[in-house]
Amino acid sequence: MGIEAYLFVSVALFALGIICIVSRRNILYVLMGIEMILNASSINFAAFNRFNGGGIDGQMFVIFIIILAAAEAAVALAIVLNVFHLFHSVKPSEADLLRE
Amino acid sequence: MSELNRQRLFYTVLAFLAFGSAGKGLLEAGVEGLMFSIFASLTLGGAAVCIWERSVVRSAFALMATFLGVAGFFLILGSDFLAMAQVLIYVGGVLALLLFGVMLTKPDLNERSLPRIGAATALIGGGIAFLVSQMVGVGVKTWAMAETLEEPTTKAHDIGIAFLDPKQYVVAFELAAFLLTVALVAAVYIARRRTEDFTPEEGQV
Amino acid sequence: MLLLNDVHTTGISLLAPELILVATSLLVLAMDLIWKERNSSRLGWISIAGLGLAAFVLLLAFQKEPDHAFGIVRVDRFGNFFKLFTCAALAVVMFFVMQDRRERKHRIGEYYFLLLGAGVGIFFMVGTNNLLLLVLGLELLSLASYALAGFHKGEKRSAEAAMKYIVFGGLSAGVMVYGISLLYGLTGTLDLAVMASATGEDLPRSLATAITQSPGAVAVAMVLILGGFSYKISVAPFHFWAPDVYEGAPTPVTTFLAVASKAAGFGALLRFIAVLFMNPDAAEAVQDYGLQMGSLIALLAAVTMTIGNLAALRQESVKRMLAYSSVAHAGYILVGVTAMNTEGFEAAMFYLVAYYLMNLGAFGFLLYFAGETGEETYESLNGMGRKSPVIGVSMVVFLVSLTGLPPMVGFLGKWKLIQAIQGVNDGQYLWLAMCLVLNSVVSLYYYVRVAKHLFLKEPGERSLKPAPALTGLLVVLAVLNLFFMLYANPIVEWTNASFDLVSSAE
Amino acid sequence: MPDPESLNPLTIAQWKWLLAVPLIPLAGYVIQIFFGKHLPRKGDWLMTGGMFVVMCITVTMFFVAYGHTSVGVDGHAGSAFFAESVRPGPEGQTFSWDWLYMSRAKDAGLSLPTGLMYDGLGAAMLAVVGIVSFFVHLFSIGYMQGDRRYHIFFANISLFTFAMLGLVLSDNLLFLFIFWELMGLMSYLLIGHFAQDPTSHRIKQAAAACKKAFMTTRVGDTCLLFGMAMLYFLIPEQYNEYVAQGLIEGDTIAGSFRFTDLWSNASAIVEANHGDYPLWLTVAGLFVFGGTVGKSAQVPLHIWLPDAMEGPTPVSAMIHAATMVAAGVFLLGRTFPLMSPEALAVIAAVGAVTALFAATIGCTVYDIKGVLAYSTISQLGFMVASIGCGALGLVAGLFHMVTHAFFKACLFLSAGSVIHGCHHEQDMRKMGGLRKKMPITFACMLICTLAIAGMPLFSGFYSKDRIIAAAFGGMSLKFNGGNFAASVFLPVAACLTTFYMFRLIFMTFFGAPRDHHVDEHAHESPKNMTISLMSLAALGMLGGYVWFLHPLDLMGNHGTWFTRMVDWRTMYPGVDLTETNLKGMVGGLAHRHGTAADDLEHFYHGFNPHYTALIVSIGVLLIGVFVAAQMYLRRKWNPAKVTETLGEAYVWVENKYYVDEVVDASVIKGSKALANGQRWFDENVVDGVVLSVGRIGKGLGFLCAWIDKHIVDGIVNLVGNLTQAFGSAVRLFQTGRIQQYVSFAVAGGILVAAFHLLS
Repeated sequence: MGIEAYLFVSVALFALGIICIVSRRNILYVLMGIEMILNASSINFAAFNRFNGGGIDGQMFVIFIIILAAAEAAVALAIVLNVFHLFHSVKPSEADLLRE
Repeated sequence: MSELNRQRLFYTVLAFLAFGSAGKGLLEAGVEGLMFSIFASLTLGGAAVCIWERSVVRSAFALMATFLGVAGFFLILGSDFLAMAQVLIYVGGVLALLLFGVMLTKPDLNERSLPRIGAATALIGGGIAFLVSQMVGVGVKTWAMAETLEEPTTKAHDIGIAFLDPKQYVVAFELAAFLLTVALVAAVYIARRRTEDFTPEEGQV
Repeated sequence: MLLLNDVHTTGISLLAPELILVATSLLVLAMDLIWKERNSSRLGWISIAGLGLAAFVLLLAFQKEPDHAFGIVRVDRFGNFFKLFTCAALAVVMFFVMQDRRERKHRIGEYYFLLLGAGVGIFFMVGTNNLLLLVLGLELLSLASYALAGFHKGEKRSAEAAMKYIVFGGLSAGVMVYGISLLYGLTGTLDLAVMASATGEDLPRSLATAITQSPGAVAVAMVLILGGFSYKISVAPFHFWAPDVYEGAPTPVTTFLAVASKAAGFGALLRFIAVLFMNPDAAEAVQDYGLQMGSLIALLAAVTMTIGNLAALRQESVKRMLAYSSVAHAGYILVGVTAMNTEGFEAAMFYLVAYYLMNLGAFGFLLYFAGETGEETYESLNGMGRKSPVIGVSMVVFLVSLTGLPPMVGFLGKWKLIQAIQGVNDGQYLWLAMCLVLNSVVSLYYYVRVAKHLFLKEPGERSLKPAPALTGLLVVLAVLNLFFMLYANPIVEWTNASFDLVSSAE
Repeated sequence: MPDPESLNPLTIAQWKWLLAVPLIPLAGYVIQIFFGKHLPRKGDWLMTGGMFVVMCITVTMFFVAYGHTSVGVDGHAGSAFFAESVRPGPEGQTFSWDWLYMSRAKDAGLSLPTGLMYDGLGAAMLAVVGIVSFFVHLFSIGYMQGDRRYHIFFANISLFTFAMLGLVLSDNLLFLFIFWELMGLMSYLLIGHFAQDPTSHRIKQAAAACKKAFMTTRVGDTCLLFGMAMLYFLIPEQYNEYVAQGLIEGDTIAGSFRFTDLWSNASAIVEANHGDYPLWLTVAGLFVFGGTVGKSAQVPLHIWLPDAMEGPTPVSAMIHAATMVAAGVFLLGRTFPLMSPEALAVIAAVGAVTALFAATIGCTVYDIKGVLAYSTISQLGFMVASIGCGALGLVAGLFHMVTHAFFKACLFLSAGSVIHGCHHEQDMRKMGGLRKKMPITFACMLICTLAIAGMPLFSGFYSKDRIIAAAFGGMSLKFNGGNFAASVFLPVAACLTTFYMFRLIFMTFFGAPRDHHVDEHAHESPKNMTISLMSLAALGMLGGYVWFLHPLDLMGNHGTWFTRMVDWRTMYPGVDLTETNLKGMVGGLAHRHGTAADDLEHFYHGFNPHYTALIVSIGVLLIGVFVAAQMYLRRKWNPAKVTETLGEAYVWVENKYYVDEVVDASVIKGSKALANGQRWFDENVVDGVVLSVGRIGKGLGFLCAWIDKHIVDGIVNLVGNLTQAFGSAVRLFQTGRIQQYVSFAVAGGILVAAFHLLS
């Protein structure tokens, strides 16, 4: 399989992630979409690492992406719980005090 | 078409696509192709189901399929350590965290998601398709990379050395540690509930 | 391998400022657990002392030649500039925290810890050519900022701000990482300097080859990475979060986001562009591509400043007005980036310093009045200038400076930007200079409005409590605004000396 | 032209000490203005301590500079001291900074470099300012005790000192002007000190006085600004023209404010012009002198200075001794090579008239500070007239500026001590017999009175003697109005000086107490005040000639410390004064002895005006003391009868020659009349024309109005509405819903990418 196949998968995953963020009316889906995007770039890194003749940079980046995703998920979830506690809703569109 | 029928149709199409691509992969590139097709189907199918599903819990489990599919990619790309980390941290950690979120919040059961998904897919999909056409280069070998690959040489051992080698990633490693500390403190601070943090009128509206 | 050999000792000494910040932050966290107090400034002073120590070490290291530490950290005067800037901004922000009565009811230790953590992130973000470390630093900054924006966790607006920030920030981080993955795929390295090196030995491909062979992929990667930076510096069309988050976040945090975080974003962006595209030895294709990026950035700059100013016109909340104005200022600074030459980048850095002086003052003013009146609208300022003339006059100084009128340093900043842009490519960007001037005229309207409410409206019943320390800081900032207009050379020389990315790129 | 080696004899460390001199009071000001109220003792110790440091530095640096000089043989110039921080020194050391430059390259575009200049004159002046300022600060601690705006007073007086120190150290005219203006502003604030104090009973007078001082000196400042502009633009123009003509060798030059550039360029122009000053240079010089007229209170802009007595007495001491008025004379010292002989004649005339004019008024005033104020104007007239008399007088005038600073500061502080002791009574007619109650004040005041009167061995003698000698010398060299006025008026003014000063002494300290109430309360001032008095009195006595330098040379024939440091032959490096400035002065003599300088030397030695001057000055001293004693001490001559004898003349003098009234009637009333006339013209002539034109244009107007209303307004409104509408449209995107933001951002990102890909 050539690199284009992997690229296709990663781009598709990237697009799905953005669609997920934009379309679902639940803040948790936004978090899931972000995970998808990060996974898409993970695929890229791993694939490019392999196809560019080995080395270690790409793999290292993937590991750090995983760490970042975990950290971000933790903070995001705390914030989401706080918002839910205050607004009694998981809809991002309900929290629109700040606008215009 | 009823909601149920639409869902059935969606899953049927997905399954068809998955089997089709798997078969095509087997025909074109042998076992590796088959593996690739399976993992691609798992990844993209999981993501599609995740977006499509009404229930948050099911979506979260569909996302697990995506994560596992990506882990599979890591495997066939020769990065077994990555695959392991992906399964452990993503599936075991991040997804569990998301599930906690699902359980701690009250999902909105009246969400009608289909029309919005359709519109968003059409718009964003169109835009991204344009970008991809530019990026991958239709008909031109813009990437010019090897078609067949040698055996991967990097092992988990090398990754461990790279983490601690003062000429490679030790700073990034330590910074990641500090980042996790900050994230932990931040998450704990935000999530910790104490009565004195909330004046009565602010907390209850 | 873990013994303290030469690599470790020199590396550690080069990383001393970062280590000092980390140590200070951990000390603050520990002391907070031990003291468990709320109404004390002790932790704040510890933090400021740590920042001062770091700044001192940075000042000592200013004359040193650029160097690498631990392979991926780059220690040079450019990074030094932004690190010093960060120290100064953080110190003022912490001072604001100590001054703001509304912060007192919250546990304050985490506040300083998160600010210092964000500072560490900025230090690594502006001090590396390695994209991995850049992303890590950026994420550290972002994570701390998310929590800071939602620091008033019992308040709806603060919580909402944090949510919006993390959604937008997470998306942007993902987008940027994706772009970086493409760039990595195209060149096979994560190091910007290696990527840009003309020969491109030891690489699958150099940037020049990538640009000629797959221009589409490079363009997409660049746009995605630029998107990540644009979010950080709130450039259109990635600015939508900024007004909401700025308004909802606690005022000291808003100050931090508007000044330190934005400057850090600019620091990383300037380094990214300068190292990749402005190396005089770079291949022609790379330099041409840099100019093409310049025209893209010009468009972004024009759109950003216009949107920021026009939206600021119709705000009722001073804080929100300042938020939009900070968006507009990001557009102004981008003008310097557009020039794609040394002079333009130095002008942008100069403008950042001016921006520091005037924006910190404006936010300090807001902090004072919002703390006194509990409101942030124009109406709440009515006649306050007459009741508190020193602060009122200082605010007028900041407003004049923000508008970019003489005799304040803001004028000099805009002047330098226009001077840098007017000669580029035979006046290709004259329209941008015009746009900048027109936007300044528009901005006059809403800045003057603050002064009008302060001095020309009848004052209400409310009396003001004096805040001598804050007043002193504002007066010092106002005097500096004037002073650096009259005697700008220290800053000019500092910025000129600090921009050492192009000449010394190995 | 001295060799470049000697141009920068100071080390970098010494330059830094010099830079600290103005910065210490500035830092003190900043601290004081913000935190002074909260400091213990309201911060007076801080400012005074700072000034003490400044004094130490200036005096130390003075001796460093003094050590670089040596005395010449037979009155010829020895080696001079001149240092300029911008000029590279022997090791290539510089200590300078560019005040303003805009582009990346320092040389391109607008560049205004500045640096420090420290020469003999600057060293002397800096030390004087440092010393006097410190003692005034020290004195103020006692004198201003209990003032409501105590801390503000200290802050302001510190900034005032800063301005003067900066002015002395400036190496270019522009910075001198900046500090000059700053000093004007500070004098405004300080003279009006009591105007801000609601409990003061002299609010209105103080407010009027500070306004008057500010506005009057502003006239002079405007002149100075004109002069600066002329020098900046015309000197390079003329110079480059001469270069083009081959009259001057070398490169063309650009405009500059630096003194060294101004001197050498101007003298090169004069040399190329066969030793004649071009007319524009004379005009420029007179404009610059206009600044001096305002700042140094020369006729007719002297009117602000007597009113400035409304300020607190320490401020008066500062203004009259070391800072404000001295700045004008200092400016003349700095710009002397630019002054043509014609301009010098005007300067001499103005100075001489001022000296006599103010001295006569001083005889009639009863306010103790008023006498001193007019005496200051008179002494300034001496200095200016002396500088107007040419090169020898230049040094004498500057010397007098230095000695005068000491004894006038002491006199003012003594007067302040008297006023303080008498519970703020200023009228001399209510004093008397204070000698025993205030012995220290009396002794100090007597010493300084002797100094100002020109008693031999007191400092004033050495400078005043030289001034009169210079006037005589200039007169016999070349007759012109200025020299004539100087040589006639100055001795008379000196005589009157003695008279009114002793009148002050006799009325205040001798005789029987006149006012019971005042006498009862009179007491000696506290220690910190008397220490200042005694120190300054000592300097007033010894400052002119420090005996230990040449113990047996009481006449100062081998040069005093000042003439050793400041010599007209060497004080302007790059300028050969003998060939430029002096040629016009000795023109009539046609160089009998070689150069003009030789003529001058020969003439002075042949004529030796010193002895004449010595006899004259001792003579006038004795006359003045005798008359004063007869009238006010021994009461042989009744002052009232004298007044009656003088008749109308006395009334004129008593009313200060009606200058204030004249100014009021001419300038102020004139402006009003002019305004009225213009109004009449406006109402009757212009309106008539306008009306008729208007009627014709009315029809046209309707058309225009229609266009305006329907088209122009439409466009303006459209633009405004569009802006607002666009603003609203921008706000429309800010829906508050985060997912919509993300959508917009993604859409925008795709557009950006498309633009980038397709462009």
